[in-house]
Amino acid sequence: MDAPLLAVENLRTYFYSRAKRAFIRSVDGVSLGVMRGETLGIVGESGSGKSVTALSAAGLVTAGPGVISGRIDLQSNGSRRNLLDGLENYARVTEQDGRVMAVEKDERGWRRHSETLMAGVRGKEIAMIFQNPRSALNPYSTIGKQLVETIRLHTNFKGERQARERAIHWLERVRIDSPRLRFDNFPFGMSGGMCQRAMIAMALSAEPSLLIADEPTTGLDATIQSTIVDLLAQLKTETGITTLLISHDISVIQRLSDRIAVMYGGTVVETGRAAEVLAPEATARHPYTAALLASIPSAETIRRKSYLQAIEGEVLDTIEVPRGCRFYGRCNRVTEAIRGNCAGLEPPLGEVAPGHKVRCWLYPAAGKP
Amino acid sequence: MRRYVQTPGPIGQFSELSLRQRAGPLDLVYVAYGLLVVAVVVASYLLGAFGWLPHDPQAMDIGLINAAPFTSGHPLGTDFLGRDLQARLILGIQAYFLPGLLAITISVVGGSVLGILAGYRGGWFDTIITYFDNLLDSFPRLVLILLVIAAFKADIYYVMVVVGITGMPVIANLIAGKIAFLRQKSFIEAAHALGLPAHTVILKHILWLNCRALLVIQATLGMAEAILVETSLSYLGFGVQEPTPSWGNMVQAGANYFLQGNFWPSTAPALAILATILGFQLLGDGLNNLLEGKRRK
Amino acid sequence: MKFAAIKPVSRVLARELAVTALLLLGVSVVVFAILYLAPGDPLNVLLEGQSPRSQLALGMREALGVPQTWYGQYAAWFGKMLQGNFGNSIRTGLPVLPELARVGVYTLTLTLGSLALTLLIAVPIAVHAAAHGGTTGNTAATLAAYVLSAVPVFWFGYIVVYVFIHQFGMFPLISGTAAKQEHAWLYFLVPIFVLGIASGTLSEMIRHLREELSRVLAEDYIRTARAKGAPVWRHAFKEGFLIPVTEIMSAKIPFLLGGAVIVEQVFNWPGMGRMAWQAAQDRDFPVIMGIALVAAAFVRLGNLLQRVVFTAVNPRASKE
Amino acid sequence: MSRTILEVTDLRKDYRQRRGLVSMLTGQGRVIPAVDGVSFYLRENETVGLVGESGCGKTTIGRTVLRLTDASSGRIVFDGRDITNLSRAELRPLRREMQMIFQDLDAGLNPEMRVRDILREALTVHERPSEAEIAGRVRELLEQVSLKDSKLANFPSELSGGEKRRVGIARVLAVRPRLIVADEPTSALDISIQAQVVNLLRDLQKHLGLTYLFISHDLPVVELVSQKVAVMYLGRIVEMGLAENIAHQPRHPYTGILWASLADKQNTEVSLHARAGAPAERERPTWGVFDFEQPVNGCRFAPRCPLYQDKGRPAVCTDPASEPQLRDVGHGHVVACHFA
Repeated sequence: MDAPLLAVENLRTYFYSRAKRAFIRSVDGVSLGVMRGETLGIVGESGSGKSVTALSAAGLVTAGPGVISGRIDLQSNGSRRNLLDGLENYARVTEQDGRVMAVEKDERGWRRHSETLMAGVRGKEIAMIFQNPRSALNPYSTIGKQLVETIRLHTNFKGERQARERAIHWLERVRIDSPRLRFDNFPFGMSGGMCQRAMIAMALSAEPSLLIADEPTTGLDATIQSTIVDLLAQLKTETGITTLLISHDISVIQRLSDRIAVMYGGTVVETGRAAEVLAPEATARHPYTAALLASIPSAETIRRKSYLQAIEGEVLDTIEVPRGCRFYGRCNRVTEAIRGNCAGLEPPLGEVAPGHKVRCWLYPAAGKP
Repeated sequence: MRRYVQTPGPIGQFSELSLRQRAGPLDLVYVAYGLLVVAVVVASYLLGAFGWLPHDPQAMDIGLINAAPFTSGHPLGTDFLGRDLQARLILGIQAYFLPGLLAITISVVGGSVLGILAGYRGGWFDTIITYFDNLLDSFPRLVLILLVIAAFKADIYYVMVVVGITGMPVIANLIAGKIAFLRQKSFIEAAHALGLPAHTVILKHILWLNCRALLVIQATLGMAEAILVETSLSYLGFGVQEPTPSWGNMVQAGANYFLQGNFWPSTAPALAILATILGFQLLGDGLNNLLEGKRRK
Repeated sequence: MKFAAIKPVSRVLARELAVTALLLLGVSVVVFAILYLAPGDPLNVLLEGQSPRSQLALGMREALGVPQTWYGQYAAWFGKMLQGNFGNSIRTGLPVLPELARVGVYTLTLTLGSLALTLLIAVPIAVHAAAHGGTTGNTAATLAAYVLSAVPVFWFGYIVVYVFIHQFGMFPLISGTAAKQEHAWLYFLVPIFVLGIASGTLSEMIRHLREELSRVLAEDYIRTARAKGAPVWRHAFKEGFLIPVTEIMSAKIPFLLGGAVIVEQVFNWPGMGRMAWQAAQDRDFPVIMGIALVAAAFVRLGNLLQRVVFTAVNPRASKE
Repeated sequence: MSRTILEVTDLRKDYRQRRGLVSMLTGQGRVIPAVDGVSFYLRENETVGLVGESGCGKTTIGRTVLRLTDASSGRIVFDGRDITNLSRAELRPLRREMQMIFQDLDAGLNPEMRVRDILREALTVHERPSEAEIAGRVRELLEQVSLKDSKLANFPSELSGGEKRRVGIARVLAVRPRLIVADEPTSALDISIQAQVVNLLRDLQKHLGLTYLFISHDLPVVELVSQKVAVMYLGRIVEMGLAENIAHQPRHPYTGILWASLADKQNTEVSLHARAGAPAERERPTWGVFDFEQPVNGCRFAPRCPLYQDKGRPAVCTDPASEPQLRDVGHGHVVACHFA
């Protein structure tokens, strides 16, 4: 098997909350791999750490007190580079009982080093699209200018006219009607769906190896969401671009992903092939994944007008992480046999079928990671 | 290198955190200094009002003119006529204290009314009040005051009415902004839907619960403005006249001796102005960061 | 599409011009109201060039056809002003408007010069603070700006004057007549320096610029710029720098004009501020009235320029 | 069949866009018909779902029927009483009967008030209960929305999204309403919390006999909770009927598109093939909201309508004189389309 294009290993991203004087463990030991040509979908609720994982990979977490550790390996042009290489030299973390107690950080050095690591990667190798496309595009610049800027920065189309033609080509690829007119439009006055198309065009125009799509449909109307999902699906077959897709919307993830990672409380609780993880009749499945799927009204639920199977309790806040399984407090499938483990010991991510891993004590295989 | 520390023990709720933990370290220094200044000003005002002064502020000690601070009997020295500076500085507060209160009362009351009309009623009111604000902002305040002085008379209360009125737009805008924020959060509509009468919504929910911090802050900043205007005017000779002391006319009167090298008689009131205005401004900004800043995130 | 986008901009500019005219009309009403309400009948002095009413004067007024109602008086007064007749100074007897034009240049130099100086100090501090957060250096600079802003400008002027006399042996108090002396430029620069440093606008300017730039740097589209590897400054410039700078410049003009009254007094600078002071002393209301109107016009002009920049830069402005 | 609690007839709500002094004085300005002639009714203890894209006017309907904003024309009858032109004072006692759950989680939760005070205020708006009664009612409300006692001392900013929503519902229940307009009650919440809230709302309906006007763009949820569903497009109801009929046998092409877009996202193969080779999609800048430059000529859905294209652009669809009206196609199912 090939080495993955992007390999994330034991990624931890902590933020410091000034208000609470505590560290928020947004991402807490995540390992993932994205193979060349595939789409990996990360699904989870707010606070699960899915977006922060993506931002960490794109080197966009340089905010003051953020700390990142672990490895993010990017395979590009035959060589492999760790996007977090040497960053740990700029921060000293004091831990106690596995908890971060204090961080000393040379913020300027960190930022400078991070910029050096990401130079030539961000935008070029890794391109990104965001949620709320209308605010993600620069409102003071035309769509065309923003595209041309990207193209001239990252591709061989350096000339003004060449870049312009290329930009219009990309606007056509994302099926914006009358691209030559849209070229001179400001994002203001364009619909959300149109802005997201422009955003996608801008990301792809750099011809990146990896596209990170962070909640690409959030904040759009239902009918527009489906056209954007269509477009992404179509571009995927046309260009074969490797994608890391982040969404809270299971249907979007289901539609676009080859493989899926389900995140909860800063960790991956289940990962595997999309068809397997989300299959209606799946037997081996993390209780959280199961409950999440049951939260959405199914045809059956609607027909019988029965109650939804809600997950009790609140989404985990990642400041105080429980000692055992993170989902233990809300889990409805704890058996007496495993209760001790669930409460006191975090389960490892164990393989229950080839390529399908679950972080749960219910599955004996999980004991042997 | 910067250090971030997790609070030991269980992590508390936001409300359980002390004020000290919420604030930036400088804000507390600002506020502490500001409160100290306010206390000193109020105490000095009372001393002056009741005539409890360390010296007769008009008594001239010809043998001891331009005395340096810490001269026996005159802890802050004397001026060019041998008058005790400490007593005159304390008495100088009379010149701006009550007029300043008048000015901030006018701007707080007027600003609140305009702000509520603009934000709560909206529509016509909003447009008209915007124009009114722009109109007031067109005049340099000091020029408008000089116009009033020329047309009427050099009376500090006339001046403070002008200061009060020209201070209204800022407060009106802040309150209208606050209301717009609450409206955007469907807050006002929800109160109506519940059946709360309009006056409860305006007085209790908007003004008292959500705007009180803002009004205190603006009143504090308004006092700094009033002091600035009063001292400037008495410096220009339109305020309190010699021999009654005001910080502004003290600077002016001492200025002639200043150029001969006798700094103190004009520097002492100047430092008093500096320390006081700085105090009110830092108090306002510090409170703003403490009370309003927390809502930003 | 491009063509369609140009038309609304001109419409917005026309609107701004109309608003400016309307506000100037309002300014004249405010000034008129003050004069109308003032004791001693100053309006009549303006309208007919004679002093307080007596039976005789009333009769004469009728004969001269001077209007009695307030709106008639306003119309007459305003009509005269439109013809450039602001009346004559009571003290000197000279027509006000040419006098104002003569001294206005000095005030303009002083105000704009000090505005430039304040910006020169405020911008680096604000940009550094916004980009790097609160470092020791820029915290100290911000604190220093607070202190400077609270310094009474008249006293600060004396300090500077003192330093000049004792360090350079110069007496920069007669700047207007000093043009032929050595280091004439210094006589010009000292008052500008004093007003720029200590007018009380410095700390507000720093705060406004820092807050706006920080806000913009946290916007989604700046994150997009970083994600695509583009220089952040190129994207933050318009909203994070150009607009707030013009905004604060326009907002601070009235404060600087007010400060000019004092600084001109300290330095004997022959500008409008000093003239205003003199006029207030003498209750020379034709002059002070003229100054108030000219100053307000200046403020509105600054505001108009700011709106022009804003409209030109912000594609949304022309559509709203 | 239970009695009608709310009946809305030919409701219109125009927003007049006035900006600046000039348009204010001349009284000119654009008129935006946010709601353009809508009629429907609610029976006691039933739920009617109102669906449509953002900007279609569904929230405006909710606000207008509660008289939070005045209708431009039309009639609103609540429990047999015409409330269209009641004054504010006359409306106040009626507020206990009809309430609204707002989309914004913070609505009604004054950031400076503790949960206890928020509930106390709601309990004392319309009556003067004793302290003991208040305490009892607060406990009851907390139980109804399953919220812990310990939350009473919290400020809204200290609550999670789900808790805020529960407090907001408790606040509304405090006045014992009969009709609740629920405006996107779950859209600001996480999926797992959404299910909790949907269950809670259905529970409350069962136990308290509530009537809901359920406004949402979340189609499966609407289908689950509603007996009847109305589909809105640009200020008009284009189709209305029993929930299962609307979902599974839509007659209006727009309803079809709405439901298909949901299926689209989930179903990989079908739509990919269906869409492959489709022409560059035409997406208008003012997609789904009222467009001033394009006055309504005939059917307002025609510019987006696949049926219009398939039928070779029949003239009747764009004839200004024949805007399609709602007509009954059986079983109380009404559709506004020439070809339904």
